[in-house]
Amino acid sequence: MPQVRIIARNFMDMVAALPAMKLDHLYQNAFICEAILRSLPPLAKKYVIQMCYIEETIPSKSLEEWVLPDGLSKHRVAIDRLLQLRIFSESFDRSTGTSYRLNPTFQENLQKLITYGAVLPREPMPSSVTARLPSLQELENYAMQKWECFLLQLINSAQAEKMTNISPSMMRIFQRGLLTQRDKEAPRLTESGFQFLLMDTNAQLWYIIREYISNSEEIGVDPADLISFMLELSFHETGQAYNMNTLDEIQRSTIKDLADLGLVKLQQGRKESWFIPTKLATNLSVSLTDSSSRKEGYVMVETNFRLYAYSTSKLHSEILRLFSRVEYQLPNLLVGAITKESLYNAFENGITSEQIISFLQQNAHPRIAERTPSVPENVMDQIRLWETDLNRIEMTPAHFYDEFPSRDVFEAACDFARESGGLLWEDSKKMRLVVNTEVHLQMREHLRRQK
Amino acid sequence: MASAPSKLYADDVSLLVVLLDTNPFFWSSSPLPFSKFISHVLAFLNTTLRLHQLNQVVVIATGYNCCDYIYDSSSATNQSSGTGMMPAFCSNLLEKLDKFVTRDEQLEKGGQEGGIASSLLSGSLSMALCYIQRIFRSGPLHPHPRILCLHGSPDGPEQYVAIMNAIFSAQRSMVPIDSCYIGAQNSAFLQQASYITGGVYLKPQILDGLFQYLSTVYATDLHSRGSLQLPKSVGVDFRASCFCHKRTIDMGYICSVCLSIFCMHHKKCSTCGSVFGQAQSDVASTSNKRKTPDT
Amino acid sequence: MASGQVVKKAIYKTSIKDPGSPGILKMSGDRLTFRPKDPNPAAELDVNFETIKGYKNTKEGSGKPAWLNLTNDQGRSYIFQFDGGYADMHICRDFVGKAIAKSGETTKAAPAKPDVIITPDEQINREELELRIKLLREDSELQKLHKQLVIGGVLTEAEFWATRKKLLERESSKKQKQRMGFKSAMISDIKPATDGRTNKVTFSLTPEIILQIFAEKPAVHQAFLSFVPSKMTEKDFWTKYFKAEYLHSTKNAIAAAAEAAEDEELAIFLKHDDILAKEARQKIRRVDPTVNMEADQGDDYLHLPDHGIFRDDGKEVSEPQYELYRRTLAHDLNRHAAVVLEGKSVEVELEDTKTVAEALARSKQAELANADSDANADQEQLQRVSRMTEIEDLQAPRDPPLALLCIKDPRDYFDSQQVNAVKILGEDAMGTAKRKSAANPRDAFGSLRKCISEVKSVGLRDPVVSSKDAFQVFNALTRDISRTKYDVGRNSQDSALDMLPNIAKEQLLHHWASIQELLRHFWSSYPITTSYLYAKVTRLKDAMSQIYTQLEEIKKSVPANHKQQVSVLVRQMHQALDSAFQHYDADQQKRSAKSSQRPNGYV
Amino acid sequence: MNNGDGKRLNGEAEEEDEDDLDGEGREAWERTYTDERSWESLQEDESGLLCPVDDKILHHAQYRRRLRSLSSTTTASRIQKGLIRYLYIVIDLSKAAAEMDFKPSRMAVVAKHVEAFVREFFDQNPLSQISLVTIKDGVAHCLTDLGGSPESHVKALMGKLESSGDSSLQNALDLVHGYLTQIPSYGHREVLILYSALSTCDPGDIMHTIQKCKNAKIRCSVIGLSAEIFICKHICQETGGLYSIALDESHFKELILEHAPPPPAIAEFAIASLIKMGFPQRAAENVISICVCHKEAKGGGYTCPRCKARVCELPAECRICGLTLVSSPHLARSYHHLFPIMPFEDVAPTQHKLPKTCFGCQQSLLSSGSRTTLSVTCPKCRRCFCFDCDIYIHESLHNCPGCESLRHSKSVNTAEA
Repeated sequence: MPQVRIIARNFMDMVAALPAMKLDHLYQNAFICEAILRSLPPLAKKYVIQMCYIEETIPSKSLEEWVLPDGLSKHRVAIDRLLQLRIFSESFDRSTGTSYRLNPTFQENLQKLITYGAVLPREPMPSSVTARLPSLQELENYAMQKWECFLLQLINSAQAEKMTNISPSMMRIFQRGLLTQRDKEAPRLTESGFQFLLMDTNAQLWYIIREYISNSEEIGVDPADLISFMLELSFHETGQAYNMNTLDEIQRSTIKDLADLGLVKLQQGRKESWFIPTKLATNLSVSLTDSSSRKEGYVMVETNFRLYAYSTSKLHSEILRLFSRVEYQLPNLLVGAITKESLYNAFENGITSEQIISFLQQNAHPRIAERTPSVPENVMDQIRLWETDLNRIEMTPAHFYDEFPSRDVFEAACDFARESGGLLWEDSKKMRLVVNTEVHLQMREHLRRQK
Repeated sequence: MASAPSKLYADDVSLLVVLLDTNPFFWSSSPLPFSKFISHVLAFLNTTLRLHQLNQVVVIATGYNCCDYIYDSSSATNQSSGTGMMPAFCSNLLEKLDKFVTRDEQLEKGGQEGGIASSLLSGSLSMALCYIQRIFRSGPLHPHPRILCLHGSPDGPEQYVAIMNAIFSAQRSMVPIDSCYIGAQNSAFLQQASYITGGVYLKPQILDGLFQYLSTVYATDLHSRGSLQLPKSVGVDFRASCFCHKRTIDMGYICSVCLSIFCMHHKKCSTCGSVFGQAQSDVASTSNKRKTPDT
Repeated sequence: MASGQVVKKAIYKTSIKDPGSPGILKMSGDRLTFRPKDPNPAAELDVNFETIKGYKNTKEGSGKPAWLNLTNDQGRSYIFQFDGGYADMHICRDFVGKAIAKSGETTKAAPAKPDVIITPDEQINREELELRIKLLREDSELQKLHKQLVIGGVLTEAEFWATRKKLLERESSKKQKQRMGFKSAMISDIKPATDGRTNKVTFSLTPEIILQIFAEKPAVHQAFLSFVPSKMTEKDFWTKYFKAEYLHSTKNAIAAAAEAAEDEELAIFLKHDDILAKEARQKIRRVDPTVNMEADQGDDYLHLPDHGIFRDDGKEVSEPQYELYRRTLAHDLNRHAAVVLEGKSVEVELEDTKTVAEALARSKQAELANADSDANADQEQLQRVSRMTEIEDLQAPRDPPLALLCIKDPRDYFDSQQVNAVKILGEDAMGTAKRKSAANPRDAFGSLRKCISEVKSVGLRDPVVSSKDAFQVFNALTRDISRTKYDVGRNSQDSALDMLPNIAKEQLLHHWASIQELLRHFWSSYPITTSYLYAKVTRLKDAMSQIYTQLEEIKKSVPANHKQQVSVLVRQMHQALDSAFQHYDADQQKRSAKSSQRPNGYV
Repeated sequence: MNNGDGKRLNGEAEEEDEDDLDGEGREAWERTYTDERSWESLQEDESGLLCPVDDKILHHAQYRRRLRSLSSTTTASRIQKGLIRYLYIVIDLSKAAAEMDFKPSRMAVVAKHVEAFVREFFDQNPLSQISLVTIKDGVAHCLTDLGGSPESHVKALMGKLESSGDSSLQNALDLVHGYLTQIPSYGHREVLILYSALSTCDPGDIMHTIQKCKNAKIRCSVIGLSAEIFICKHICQETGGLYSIALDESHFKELILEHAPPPPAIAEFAIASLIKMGFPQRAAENVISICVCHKEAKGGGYTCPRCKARVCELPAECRICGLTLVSSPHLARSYHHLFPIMPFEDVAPTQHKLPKTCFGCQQSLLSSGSRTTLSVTCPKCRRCFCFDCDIYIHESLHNCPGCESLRHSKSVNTAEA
């Protein structure tokens, strides 16, 4: 279904998509190596590790020896991935068949990583300079709230409020895909925009970052640099302050943009200014698989279509409003109901039933999260049914005739309509019929001729 | 709730509990010097942590007089940046280890008999299992735990029952016990442990390649083990040997009270001192004449 | 061997005590005859097997002389003591067995398999035979086995079936042997089925119910015995009875009284049951003295408002002369409870009322008989009752003492493992020899700490492993893996049998089955305590020794491509047989050694 | 109607819940909550926010469990246990078993937990055997013969789940007695009756049967699902068994699981004797042979050392020569019954010299916020443990990490062991 899903999967695909030159260039950076390593599928990780210190080439046969019959597909995926990322270089010779070897730069960096650990290009600033840094908790809240307010921006803008404090560069990103701004009227969310709202945070994050990068590409910034910078950023320690001066021009501007999203927190000291990476930033290099990405949920759905959301966040309530009717709102509890109407306008916004359901499941309150299904079947079914309802009725433009002078005229008309395959409905008693528009003209002709 | 920390889990996120044998009497006589050994191990731990930012490593020292946790990546703070000499966590691990060894020495009462004394494997094993239980309790989403015994000391007979208990408990909660034995002769304990819990038992031949062993075999996360063939632990011979002459038997007499094994019929159980009724052999046969196998 | 005749010298007794009269027992075809040595008409015997229903015989080694005890359909029994000892007895017994079976089949014209010979040893009854035959018919494999072993004379019928008790039971369990207790549902709950129009009501009776009625209402029982059929037919007995019941259910004591006045039989049902009353009085004597039986107005809650039992409501006529005709639910309940508790004591199959009544009567007699006979039992029951009714808080906790356990040294448990675990790994001898540890504690700990600090200062070695080592290790491991893989790959999970051609498979399985059977008997007959077992074992041994050759044939017969597998399978069977023979020989030697002084190996 | 004055709405919401509750005809979704009425434990913090329900309940449950394990272990300090048990589980399938007071029905619940029990049982007593018996229409049937494989029992039981008629303790006991008298003397004979009915309809005097069982050294235990019945209690007292009544499903589960660990051996019953057993070796994968269990020619499996017959798994009794076949781990599984660990003692949270973390799992023992986390300590090694560890240690691990990780305490251990 929604294209958004597919592209937002993982940030690493993007890296993989880079041209060979750039990749090799990237591998100069230990952090990228680590990030890449993390992003690999489990088997691939193992292969890399076990070849980390081997300089000879390993015949593919000896790798396959280890693979159990039902692991073969996984094995191939892993190998392909490694080749695609140029971590493995393939070579072939008569005797041993194809054999692999680790990309030397990558290998070297990896070894360094293992024996010496990773060293950041910049040291965290001494606490003497930075008076008091926000605690991790504060920082997290900050990031959360930042991110949410950014999402709110999206929604509200859809509700025809003017965009506040989002930098134009960010704005431009939304323009790509999420929002459509026709001249004059206020920007409104596109379908993918709505879907975007229902994705989990990391997917959203990656989506934005991708957009950001490809966007900056247009301005003429080398995406490779950006990527490496962001990955590097993701390894900075959350809560530590890093001096802005250590950044170059582009990076600084990037940091500013990222600050809008809450990936970093900017602070201004007496003379220096510094940035503090938040959890969101570290998530950039997170490898993600389907079973993964779980937040503590907050939604409970009951078989009577009631929906309780234990949450204080404005965003959550907004998102829930996308497809449910909110009945009460307590300080930290929101009681709503999923109704036909509420769902219909969700569907109109291009949100699919599956997305809604998966959203409900992903955000199920821990109390019911362990139940299966976390969302009652009847609710799920009903949601799907209502969606299909929409597709059930089809409209055909048509014309309605009545007050025929005589029955035989009526009969004739019917026959004519039938022959021309345009007869939709007839009532011989009252002498009425409905024909669809194509036939309308000929029909008129026909009737004229009758006169 | 709203401000709950978002945790992400991939299938291959794993909790690795490493039981580090720090029995000084063993190391002082081991061909592989402890310094080498530890650097191999540290490197391995580091890689494990690097593989997934949610991977978790816990190290428990199996001492001669006591056992204790010496590293827990989940509680440890700064992990990212290193001092440049070695990965950050290593230094404080070594710190702890040093303290531990000192404490271990203080507890030493001396008077250890000839031959290399065993270290307290049963203790560290039990602790590891407790820790893993805690992880299980932590909720539906937890890393997949496994135990890795890096052991060298010979088995301590007096620990047998305890270790067996631990093994079965591990088996019940499906925690594989990998064991990498660097001692002189194979360890019956660890063989059984790995065999019963479905872990891997290895006795590295090339000790300098230890890291390679670790990274090739023991680095494999539980998820990938489904699709990989790991070294089969040597089929353990499950025949028992009798208490009286210590010879391996394939048929013997079991004391119904204390389950001790004898190769011939005794009047009185040497282990629990209970006196036996008449020889069970004929009772058995008559009983199975009555008890009738259905064909 | 089914036909032909048997002639043995034997002593014929009419009862166990009877010294009996020596003579010739001759069995032939369908009858058995006995001619005493000294002409004694009383001892003359000529019985048709038709009439013989079953028989017992003294167990071998039981020390008793060899007796065969035939019982005929009148329950009369002929006992023969054989001079030839058990050997003769067995022969005759088998003969009789077959004869009975035959006659049984002929009489019951059941299409029994001709080759089924039934020679049971304990009391044997018809349906068991039926069962066996049935089993054989259903299970072709079993039948093959049976043909080969029993008809082949390797096993006696009895032995063959002894190992299959379970099978038999499972079959026979369909008709269950346990007796059911009384239903806890009350008979008074049998509601009359009324057809709306007429005020005629119909009660439906089953022997079950009748029995219950009799049990609960001795008076009715009495009445039945005395009236039916002499005074009235069973039918109108019951109609009367239910009429009475009906009156009760209407709770109209006056009406009841009226009815009773004009019909004295009816009266019996309506009046209080005096037999019950008597029993009640007896019971009261038995009751645990600690229980307070005194009751006064204060205890009578029945008349308090909203007490009592719903079913007894309605106009409580309290005129004394009607008192006789009132029966409260309380009575019924108590009586019913009593009957249910003392359980059902009638063995007869419930078919018709008469028998039921008589049976019940008989059992009643019996009860009475032993009731007054064992007053002491009565006494101890009394004690039990009193103990049971004791207030539990006052009872001392009666947990029996527990057996104590003292384990001397848990180390032993380990040794039971370690020894071999180490051994099997082909340890080199010097490996197991404990290497003397270098140093005293201080140095040991010292050196360890030195290592640590060294690492701390220097950091990890770089590279951790040399590429050479790494590569070497990796290859070593890979080689290891591929080896194990090869092994695993070799054994396919599906049964190797299915790959064999059918005939070979059939044969194999059959032989295997028979071997199993033989072995089972072989092993189960150890240790050999009686000459009988000894004989059996020898028989089995011979039978087994024949199988070897057969196995060889199979091996030859199979096509070359399967030879290997088959030979493997066959080898397994050989091993099994061999082990049996070894055991046999070992046992032989023991026994000969033991019995050198005694004439033959066993008593 | 959305965001208004929080407090008022709050009140409203609760009223709402109220009448949901009182509404007689319960909706499906209501019923899902009636068992744990989550809203009753709803709490507000000072600012009127609904705060998450804390798991006190859970803690109490654990505590109860713990006490139970205590009481069971204190007596069991150093006494013989019935390590080789022959247990008949008698399941009452009289019409009372169809009662719906346990959801969905008594027998369903019983069946469910019997399954769990059977598995647990074989895990704890690898050398023991179980057989299932059902009572129906006043008659007892033997559902499965004594055997060592959980699957077969479970399957048989699940097949046979319909109820009818009265139930008869006497018939059941007679049947079982008949079977149990056949088993060798070293086996501990036990009956576990899961009794739904409130009455027993017996063909004769049950007292005699009880005496018979007592003489045959059969230990009868009863778990009642309805109410306490005199006769059951009597049976248990006479034969030294346990009698307990299940309050609800979870309680029933606990009760039945209490029977998994081997019972203490009663002095007069306990006959020590030597049992002949075989320790077969696993055959190589490529040596195929026809196994006695399913007549299939397979590699692997174990070969009886006496008669060379092939069985597929252990423990088992050789079908040919009747030799009991086990592997040494099977024996080892039972060892912990011989060396039970001491129950731990409570530590008053007030004591200040408490260590910060649980020795076992490193969990913090500091009282977090309102709830004071309780902790316990091992009487021998004086280590402190958190609650969860305590339970785990006593119910699954069976040895104390503290004692195990101290050399000298160990020497003490072996000395007095």
